[in-house]
Amino acid sequence: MSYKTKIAARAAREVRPGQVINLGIGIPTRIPEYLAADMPVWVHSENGILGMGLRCRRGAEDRNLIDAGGSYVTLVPGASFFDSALSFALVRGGRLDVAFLGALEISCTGDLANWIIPGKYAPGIGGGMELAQKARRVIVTTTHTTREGAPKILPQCTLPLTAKSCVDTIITEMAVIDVTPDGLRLREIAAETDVTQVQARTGAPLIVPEGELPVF
Amino acid sequence: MSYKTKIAARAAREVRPGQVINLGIGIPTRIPEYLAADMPVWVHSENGILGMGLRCRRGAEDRNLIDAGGSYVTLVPGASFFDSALSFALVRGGRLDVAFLGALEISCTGDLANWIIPGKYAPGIGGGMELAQKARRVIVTTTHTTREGAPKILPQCTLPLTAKSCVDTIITEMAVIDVTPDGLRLREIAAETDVTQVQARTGAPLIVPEGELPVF
Amino acid sequence: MIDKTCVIEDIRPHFTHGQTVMVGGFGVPGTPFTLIDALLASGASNLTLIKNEANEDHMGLSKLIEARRVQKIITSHLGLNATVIGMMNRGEVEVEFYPQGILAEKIRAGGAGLFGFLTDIGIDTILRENKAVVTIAGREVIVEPALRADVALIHAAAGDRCGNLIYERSARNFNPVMATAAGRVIAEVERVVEVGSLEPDQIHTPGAFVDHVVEIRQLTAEYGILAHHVL
Amino acid sequence: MIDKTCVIEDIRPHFTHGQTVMVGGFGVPGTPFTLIDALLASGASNLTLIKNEANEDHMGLSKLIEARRVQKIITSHLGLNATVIGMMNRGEVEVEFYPQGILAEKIRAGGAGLFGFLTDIGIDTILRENKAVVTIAGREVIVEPALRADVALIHAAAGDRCGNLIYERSARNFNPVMATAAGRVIAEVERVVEVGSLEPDQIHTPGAFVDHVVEIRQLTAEYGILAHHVL
Repeated sequence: MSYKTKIAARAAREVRPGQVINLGIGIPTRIPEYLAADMPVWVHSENGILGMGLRCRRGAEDRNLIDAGGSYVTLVPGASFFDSALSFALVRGGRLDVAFLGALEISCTGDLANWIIPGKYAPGIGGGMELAQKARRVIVTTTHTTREGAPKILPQCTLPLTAKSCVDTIITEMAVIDVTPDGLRLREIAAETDVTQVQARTGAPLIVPEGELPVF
Repeated sequence: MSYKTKIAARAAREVRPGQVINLGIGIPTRIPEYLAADMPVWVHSENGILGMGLRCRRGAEDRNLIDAGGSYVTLVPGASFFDSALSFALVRGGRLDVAFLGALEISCTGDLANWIIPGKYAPGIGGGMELAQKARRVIVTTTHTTREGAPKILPQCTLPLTAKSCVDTIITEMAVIDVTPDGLRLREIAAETDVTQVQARTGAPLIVPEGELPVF
Repeated sequence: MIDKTCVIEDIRPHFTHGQTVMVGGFGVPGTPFTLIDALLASGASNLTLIKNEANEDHMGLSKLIEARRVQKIITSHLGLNATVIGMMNRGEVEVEFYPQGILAEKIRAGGAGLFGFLTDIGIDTILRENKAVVTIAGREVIVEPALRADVALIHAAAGDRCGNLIYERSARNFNPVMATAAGRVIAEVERVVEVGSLEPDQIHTPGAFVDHVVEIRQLTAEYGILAHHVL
Repeated sequence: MIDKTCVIEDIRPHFTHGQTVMVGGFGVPGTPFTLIDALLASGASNLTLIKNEANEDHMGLSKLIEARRVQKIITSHLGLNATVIGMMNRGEVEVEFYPQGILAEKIRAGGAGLFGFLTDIGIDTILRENKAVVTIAGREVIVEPALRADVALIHAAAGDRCGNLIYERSARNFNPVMATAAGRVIAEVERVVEVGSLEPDQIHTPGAFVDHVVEIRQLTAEYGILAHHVL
């Protein structure tokens, strides 16, 4: 199982029945594949959709039905369309239960940086800032470290922030970590690793609860 | 012909083909009766209608189809419904060509007062303030004087303003008067009266153009 | 799918003393008379109500005000309700007036998670008194704070079990904006339809905004034609 | 009824040097490719364009930018267009970024005749730099000015002869808000329908907002499925 698959599958288990969720580009778009077929959930897309289903199978694409990343998608019964203003009214107005987002850096207080690497990468803002700042719950799905092996979870972000103190939970291929008022709390650990390795690849101290950690 | 009928009939002649117009409560609601049957005009109602037709004949009322004054109305082909936010976006955004409004007082610079008589009458604001301030053209339809015979057209308003410098034209049972940068300019006069009488019942000086005045 | 439909009896516990309640409707069309009756029956008092008008005497919102359950009304116009105007003039109910479109816009801003907006409506009138005024693009404008409520009461023509709503004709009015602007959104609908039967392009209020859907058992006389407005 | 339909050749004179032009669409759906081609063919330059994104390389909006007709783009994200990102990085086109919903809201505010709105989006980020910040309800918020354009280019599924529009599926996106926010609103439609054939409750953009309706002669390849986004 690839890193991305493992993260998406674990992230899917955070979804609760009836929730309205938004799936950022990358790993999050794979989450629906790992939801139980009967899980009632409303997937929101920034371009004005509530009630997306799985990605569209080849050959059945509708030219007028894409998600915010450009992929052709399907609908579930009860889906609706609306304009961009209402789409973000839903987000900023508090009706989005969970946003799953990618990250470049996350601080130990839940700051998120995922939109700019000065001098290298600055394609714009998109909907991510509003999702990060206003979703009732923000779950970051990301590889635990950069390609070069540097920790993405840091005492504080070095890159320009997307939003401050917005992240509730971090899900990586190594661990599930909650951002709490006391700091980063390890909630679950991947079967392939151990606490020492997770802490070694995390740039901020982890609170490790007593007793055996659940494994995923 | 009653004063109100005369005013409504004259006001109808100000409407141009294709215009979007709004009809305030009272005299203005009677304007459509005096429009040519083939006059293409879009009547807007604050409660979210574009394309109202005449008032509904008795017995054919639709409980869900009223104008902003509560009267049951009809639709013309091409009518549309929208919410209160879009209804006033249309007004404030500059898509309303003409608002016909009633008046308590009008100043010689086009200030309008029509919503409060301190201590006597203050039922609220309604849509009138936005109509007065934002319609591309504001035409006041009103009796020339109060019931007591006092002029409604004054050097300046004594009552709280609805909007400043908003009135373009005043249509009364006696005259059609344009508000111009130079002052109030008499454009037309009722057959039943003469310039001396109109000036006598007007509380601000009228500019009377040379030559014969058109009569209505 | 989580079924959001329920019966009117399930709604009552959501009404509490001192709440701020938004109520859809412009005159009879779109006024949720059944939900207003439930709010009345709940006994909740010291309410702050937000509605375009207070309906006409002895109808809809006016019943709550006449029953002295209301501390304050945030509204646009009370012209067709002499009873409530009398109570306002005697100081029996506090009234806060806004231009109609500004009221709609304040609610919409609340629903859209904004803090307020800038408008020149009323800037040259007594409305600017006691308001924050700032200058933008060389023009003095009023800062209008956004408005939200604890509960919104909505009337729709049809709703499905996941809360998608459609409105009919001039009964739409304030309902769609109010449906975005409250912590708990309760919609009464003239008919409940099955999920998937509303065309996705034609849904006016997406289900995500709606918490409860109550089917109206009977369209009472209040929902009907008002004889004194007939030609 | 005044017929607002016309042919694409009638539109060209409305494009002039230095204009600000809003363009609907989010990716392919809702992008008015035919009107963009007309804007390109008009030769107008020094344009300021407002669009969610710049389409993908060599398509739609990107064609105008690549042809050096554009001085500035006001947008949300250029992630799928390396050509325009390159031009931006080399200073060949000025780019102003806003969070996507804030861009939509700025346009909506312009369309609603507001001067701006107050938002906390980005208040704890570099976005607050060079912006007016005020305090409301104890919270620092950014003052976002409203946005209007000289011309808005809209794509709709159908339009009638008096300008009423309906949109299809995710092709709605920015189109309805932009259709309220320009001095001249030009809609291309996939089919012109007769007045009265659109259900009044289902019209997304009322005709009062629309100045011209152009029927698309042919849905070119640009309107179709993008192979690289297929599974």
